[in-house]
Amino acid sequence: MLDRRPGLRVGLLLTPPMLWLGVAYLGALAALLVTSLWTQDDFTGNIERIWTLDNFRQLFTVDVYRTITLRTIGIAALVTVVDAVLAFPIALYMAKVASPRTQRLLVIAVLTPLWASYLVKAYAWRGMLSADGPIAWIANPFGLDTPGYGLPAVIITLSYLWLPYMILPVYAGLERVPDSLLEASSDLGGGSWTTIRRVVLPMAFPALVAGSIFTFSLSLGDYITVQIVGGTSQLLGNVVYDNQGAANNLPFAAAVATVPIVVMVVYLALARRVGALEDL
Amino acid sequence: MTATAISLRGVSKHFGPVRAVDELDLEIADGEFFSMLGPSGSGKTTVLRLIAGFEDPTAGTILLGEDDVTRRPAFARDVNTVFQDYAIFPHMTVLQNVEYGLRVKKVAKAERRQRATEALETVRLGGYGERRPHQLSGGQRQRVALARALVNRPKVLLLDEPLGALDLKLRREMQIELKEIQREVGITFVFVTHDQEEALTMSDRIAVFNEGRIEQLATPVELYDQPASAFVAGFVGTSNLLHGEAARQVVGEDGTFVIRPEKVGLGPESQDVPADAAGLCVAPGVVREVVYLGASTSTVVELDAGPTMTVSHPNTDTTIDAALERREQRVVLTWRRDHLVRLAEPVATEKETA
Amino acid sequence: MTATAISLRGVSKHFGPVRAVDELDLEIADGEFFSMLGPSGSGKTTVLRLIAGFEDPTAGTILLGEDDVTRRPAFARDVNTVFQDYAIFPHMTVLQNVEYGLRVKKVAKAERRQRATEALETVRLGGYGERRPHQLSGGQRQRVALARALVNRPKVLLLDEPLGALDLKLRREMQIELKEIQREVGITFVFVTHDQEEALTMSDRIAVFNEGRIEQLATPVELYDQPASAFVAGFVGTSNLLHGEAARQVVGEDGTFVIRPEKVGLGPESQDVPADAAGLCVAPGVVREVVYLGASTSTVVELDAGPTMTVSHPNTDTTIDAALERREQRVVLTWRRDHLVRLAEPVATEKETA
Amino acid sequence: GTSSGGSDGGTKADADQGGFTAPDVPMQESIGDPEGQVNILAWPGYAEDGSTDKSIDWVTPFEKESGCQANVKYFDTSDQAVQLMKTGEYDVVSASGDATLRLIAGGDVAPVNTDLLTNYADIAPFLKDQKFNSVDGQMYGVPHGWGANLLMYNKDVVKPAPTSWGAVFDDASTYAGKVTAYDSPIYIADAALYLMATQPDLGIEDPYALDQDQLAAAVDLLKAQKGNVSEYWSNYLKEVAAFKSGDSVIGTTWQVIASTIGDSVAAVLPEEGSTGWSDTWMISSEAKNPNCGYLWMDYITSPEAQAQVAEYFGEAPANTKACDLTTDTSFCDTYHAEDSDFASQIHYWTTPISQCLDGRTDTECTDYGDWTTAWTEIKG
Amino acid sequence: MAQTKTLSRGLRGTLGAFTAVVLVFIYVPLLLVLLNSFNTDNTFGWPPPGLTLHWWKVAWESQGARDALWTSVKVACAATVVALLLGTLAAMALRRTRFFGRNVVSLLIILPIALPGIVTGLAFQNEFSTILGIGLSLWTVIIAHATFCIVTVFNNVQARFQRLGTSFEQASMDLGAGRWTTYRLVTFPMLRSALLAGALLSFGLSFDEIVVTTFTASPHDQTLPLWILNNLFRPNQAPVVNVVAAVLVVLSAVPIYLAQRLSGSQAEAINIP
Ligand SMILES: Nc1ncnc2c1ncn2[C@@H]1O[C@H](COP(=O)(O)OP(=O)(O)OP(=O)(O)O)[C@@H](O)[C@H]1O
Ligand SMILES: Nc1ncnc2c1ncn2[C@@H]1O[C@H](COP(=O)(O)OP(=O)(O)OP(=O)(O)O)[C@@H](O)[C@H]1O
Ligand SMILES: [Mg+2]
Ligand SMILES: [Mg+2]
Repeated sequence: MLDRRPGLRVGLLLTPPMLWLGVAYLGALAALLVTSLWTQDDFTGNIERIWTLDNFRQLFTVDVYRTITLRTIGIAALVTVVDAVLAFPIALYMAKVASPRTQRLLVIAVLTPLWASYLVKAYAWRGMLSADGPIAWIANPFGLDTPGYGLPAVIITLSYLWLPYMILPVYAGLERVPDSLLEASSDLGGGSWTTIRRVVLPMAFPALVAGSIFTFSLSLGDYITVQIVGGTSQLLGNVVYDNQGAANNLPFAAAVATVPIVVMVVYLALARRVGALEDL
Repeated sequence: MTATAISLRGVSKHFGPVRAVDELDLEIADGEFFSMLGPSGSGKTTVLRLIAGFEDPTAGTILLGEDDVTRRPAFARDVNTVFQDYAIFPHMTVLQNVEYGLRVKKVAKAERRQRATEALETVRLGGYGERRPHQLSGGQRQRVALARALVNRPKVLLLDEPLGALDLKLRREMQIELKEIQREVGITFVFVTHDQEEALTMSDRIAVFNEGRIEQLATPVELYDQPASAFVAGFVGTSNLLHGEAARQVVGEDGTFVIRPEKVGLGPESQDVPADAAGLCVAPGVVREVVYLGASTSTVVELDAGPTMTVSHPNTDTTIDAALERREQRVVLTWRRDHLVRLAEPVATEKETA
Repeated sequence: MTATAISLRGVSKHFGPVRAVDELDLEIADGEFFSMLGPSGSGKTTVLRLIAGFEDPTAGTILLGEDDVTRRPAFARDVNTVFQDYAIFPHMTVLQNVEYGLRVKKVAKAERRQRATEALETVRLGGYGERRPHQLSGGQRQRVALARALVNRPKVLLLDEPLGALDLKLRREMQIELKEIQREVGITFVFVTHDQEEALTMSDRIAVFNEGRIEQLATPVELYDQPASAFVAGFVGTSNLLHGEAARQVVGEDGTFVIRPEKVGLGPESQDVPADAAGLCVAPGVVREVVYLGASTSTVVELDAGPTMTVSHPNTDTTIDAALERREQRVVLTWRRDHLVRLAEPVATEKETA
Repeated sequence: GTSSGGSDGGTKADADQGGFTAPDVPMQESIGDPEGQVNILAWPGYAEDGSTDKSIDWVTPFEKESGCQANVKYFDTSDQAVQLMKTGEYDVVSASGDATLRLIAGGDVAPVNTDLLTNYADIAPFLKDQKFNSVDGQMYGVPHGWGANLLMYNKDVVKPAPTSWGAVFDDASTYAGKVTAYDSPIYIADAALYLMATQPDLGIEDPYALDQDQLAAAVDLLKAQKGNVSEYWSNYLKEVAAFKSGDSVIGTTWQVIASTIGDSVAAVLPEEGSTGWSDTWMISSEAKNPNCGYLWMDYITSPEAQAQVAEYFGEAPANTKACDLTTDTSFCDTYHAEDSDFASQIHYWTTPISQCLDGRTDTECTDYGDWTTAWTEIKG
Repeated sequence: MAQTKTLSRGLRGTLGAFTAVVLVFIYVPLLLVLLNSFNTDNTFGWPPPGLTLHWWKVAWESQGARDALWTSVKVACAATVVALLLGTLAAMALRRTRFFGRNVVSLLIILPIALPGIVTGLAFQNEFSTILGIGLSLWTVIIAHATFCIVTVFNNVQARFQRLGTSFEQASMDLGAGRWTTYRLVTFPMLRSALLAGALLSFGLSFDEIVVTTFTASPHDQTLPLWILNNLFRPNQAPVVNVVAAVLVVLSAVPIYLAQRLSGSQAEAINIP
């Protein structure tokens, strides 16, 4: 009877994941948003269930939050662009140039760093970027210097950390582009660059957007890397963390947390329009 | 038509142990409609891809006109391809697909729009410019691929089974259309097909491929009437093969002979045939099967001499019922001796008689 | 052959606005070789999928034998399908593929191995059992699909263009093979094709589909000789259509008429024809095109009365050169009045004359 | 209960002692049978069980001795500690002064019955009954250890040796881009401390009691400093690495960091005095394992444990008897463990609240929330 | 597949060189980690003053690291199993249906990975301890991890379904196999490599997760990243952490390699996220 009632079957299949995500996860998010409308005793850190928009008022009126939000979005965007620029040629090489054997090795090579701890990698970059680190060591003889700790370091480190999350979807996306399309372009007189610009890139674009969801969202919420290599800078994640983990102001933290939520929901909505969600 | 459009000289292409193309020599004349016919895996597509520049030959030289293009990339060769799997760009509209070649050649927008629209009309897709490829049927996609290639007015157009997915009616129409287009634009067509009738209908010359080599290269008439081998005889049209003892008995000579079904007459046994007179061959037998083909009827006769022969007659006067009545009856087959084709090579192990 | 294998009663299938199948009534007899012929998108595959149980009809009832199976899932119907895209399981060997149906029916290992091996031999893939599907050519895959279905000895076998990807030679061989298999096992074949010759050759009865409906359901001979509509006449074989003014001039009557190319005689203008005598139609014209088809030659003649007509003659005696010489010359066409088929409906907007 | 106030029942009260009345939380009267386990919330290094380094282990002896299995969770900042204590998952916590009052006021911790702790008597007197660990003379915990936020500099680079916090504030530009500072709102107190000495007309009495204007002055000072700061440090490793590599040459530090880096740096107590921390073991008001909790508090303040912790962590032990047990005999001297003069120059971290901790009643002070916001603005 | 002649020789060379450079960029920091695990000094420094095996010995003897590793493996396995189950179910449900909520469902599945970990962690912690009042435990970590792992399985399975179409299952049912038999003999084997890829990524995501874990772990439970976090801030432990990280990198190549091997054709196998 399941065969005759597709609706029922879909319902049965969908119930467990939807219970899990809809109730456990969405419920948690909803509770968080509700919390953002409460207030908190600054001293004891106890939440007082008084409805108020004060948190949002503060968020929107104090300049520094706007600055931080824009900076964070800017960094996330930059990291995404850097990763896209780095990932696309590699993915293209893997999907369309490398022999099957090399392809296999490259996939391993790209996946492996994911297993090294995030923290360790961030600290490794701290070492790399240090005034007496390898980068300075190599750059100094050429009259150059390490970028030091600060926003450039944050961008470098985040790009490094999330690069595999960009390479893999783009690679998968390029694999799905039939060779005959490249050949058709070439056949019609398109040189390598034209083919890449007019055929490969547009077709890989959803995959790039899919990858960017990872790089963008991971950067948007990061607060640890900034602490490690960010010098004096702070991002939205730090504000959330400082207010929750540190200042213990859960309602305000929740209010700040709505910013990345809104940004990501908008981002996802845009991504969906280019069909990227299917490609993730 | 004297100039040469394409020359392959000693071209081979090996994929690991597979010799997809094996020391091929081929000259295709300017403006010619050239077909490549052959069973699946015989290397037709590979030859096309070598000409287009998608594969590097393992050995040999490829010339387009006078130019050695062996090492030249695909985009620098003045040939266009209609792909076996269409290869329509899914992210562009039909019009954008057709415009693509002009666009990368920096043709002005107005002109390329106009030429693309014309090309679409040529392939009867006038109003389809704004559609997306996924909104088209298989046949329509193939026609888009055709328009996309034609719009560039290349010296040579390579077509890899462009009509394979169409139904017979549409295919026939497209055959005529293609042929007309080719005459109009006067460009060289290199056409891959595994449909012999298609090849016979359309081509100036046909190369029959087998295992990476050309078995015979000839005009349609030559190919059909004078097949060079049993393989060609069997692949191009239906053919009856006589050899060994059967040949001795029926033809009266040693050797391997081919006779086409439509050249064989069929009469009742009672009929009086002037045996061996007037250069006629005569062979009695029993009708085993009668197949109605609409325009014609095929009759399969088991000869007393051993082999079965297929005889074909147009359904002009005889009704199919009369033909069916002959089933399991004894008949006499007759054909003119000069319609027999003697094959050079022995038939070896092949058992093709159908 | 009196029992009914499959009945469709008022079956419709709509995909959104598309009426893929439109109120279809159909009875297919036990042991029959039943073909569905029609252009792309006319609903053939959909009917097959309805019978197999992959689609639920929007309306109507489907019976297998006496049983109403409308709501029964695919696996509980005693039919097997050879899919248009083969659907060979890529993760199993050829043998495992063929064994699959027996395996899920819990047939003992030894028996199923034996039956699978036999089935593979039937489709001439004796030594291929251990191969993986990706090591096979298109034609071989189709034969695996056939063996996989046949091995279950179903009451009904549904075949969706099973020979579509094969070259003509192999296709002809497989046609004969299929027909033989069908006779041997005596099961009902429901065969989808868009190749009219294939349908005519193999079928007991043929349904011609157009836009989700059956235009004509008849035996091959009826279909060819007595097409019910211009659509059928045009789709099954080449046909010449005469209507309106041309019909009045040539036939001498109002109405729409069809005459098949092979029924038309062609002679020089000088030839003296007893006009209208002995039930003959006569029409003078100019030869516009001569197409060599190997076994026959098609001549396209533009009648003085207006329309063009295609005439087909077997290449029995005439050489092709003689035929080619006729190009652009005046000729006279003649045919027997009783070979003319008068169509019931008017031709409406259709312009099919090819 | 012995809770001191209570009649007015509010969480905010008179400013003269800690600024508030603690909620009424009962105090434990005796230690019963151990529950078999205890959940400990500690600064990293306060409760080592040998899992990181086999030789560093004072938890295992406790487990053997008491029969309580110790589950340890570490936190990075006081704020996190407060946050985690609110979950009620933990029995005891090593709270710094900037957390203690918040925990007390929030009713998250219970008063500690010091009579039940055998080692309490040996704790340095200057650590007992402080503003940050007691309310109305009722101890809410047992002191664990303390330290100062010293001024550290790279001896090769920074010359002459600085003696004032001015080196990282008004004179910070001398070492622009090589200055470091602690990454927490509480660092505002360091600026306030400096202003207290250099700009008396601001009227800062207590670096943790700043009114709007005083806070604004501190914020300005810190904003000016930021231009010269290479990075804010929040953990041990970061600062050690930064000084070793030369990314930072001067800034606030802990003694342990200076000792780890070695001779290339020096750590001094500047003339203005310094901020500092004093950690207190407190017990949760919702402790599920109160008996083991008391056993732990007693154990961890024993001379043996104190010596090990102090040396491993790098701070002055609260139990002065520990000084005889350290492997490095000069340890207590280095850390000024018994030096009450030194200790008196330290303004221990405590949480700023709106009632001014310095006793002013004519104005509202800025609370920790304001400081957090201010800190966010300073970092920009 | 691969090695298309369409791209010019020069471009192919350039792409290869670029790939090599980026691989260097990827691996140099990891080599630095490895090198520092032999560093006599206990902080990152360049060049290292001397080399020693001391940290490897300490790491080898570190019960805490071993326990944390085991905890992480448990969490990652459990989260992966849940993700496999829920992700596959969701992919199967959305496969052929075009019902109105389809987009909502796929958005919901993507949301946990798309929202920053700090939001997810905060939300879960708030839910578990404040709203539901259930204590934090390994289970809460697993629940949180599984939530953001579902998407990896879901996407892989969905992509595979899309590529396969439905005809294989129809062929199976046509040959008399019921739904379950079809799943067992046809669907599952053809999904296997997609599931494997999804599981691998899911395992990796969970294994290295720190933010959400920080918020949802109870004091008894220390996953490896938490252990690393704690130890990085502790005197003399940074080099030990480097050892652990180096070992992890090397060990991780094994499951990835095996996964690719097992899945047979590698073109099929690695449709990672
Ligand atoms: N890229 C390749 N790698 C390995 N073998 C190949 C490749 N391309 C073609 N082949 C092999 O070369 C031979 C010729 O293939 P080709 O595609 O030219 O045949 P074809 O005549 O076009 O057949 P069809 O009619 O089926 O299209 C076949 O045996 C095929 O398996
Ligand atoms: N799943 C589907 N969803 C929407 N439309 C469909 C679907 N399946 C078939 N159709 C439409 O139904 C019509 C009939 O399709 P069907 O596949 O039965 O044609 P067909 O006769 O088998 O054609 P072909 O010869 O090309 O295989 C077509 O217009 C097709 O686009
Ligand atoms: Mg081919
Ligand atoms: Mg179909």
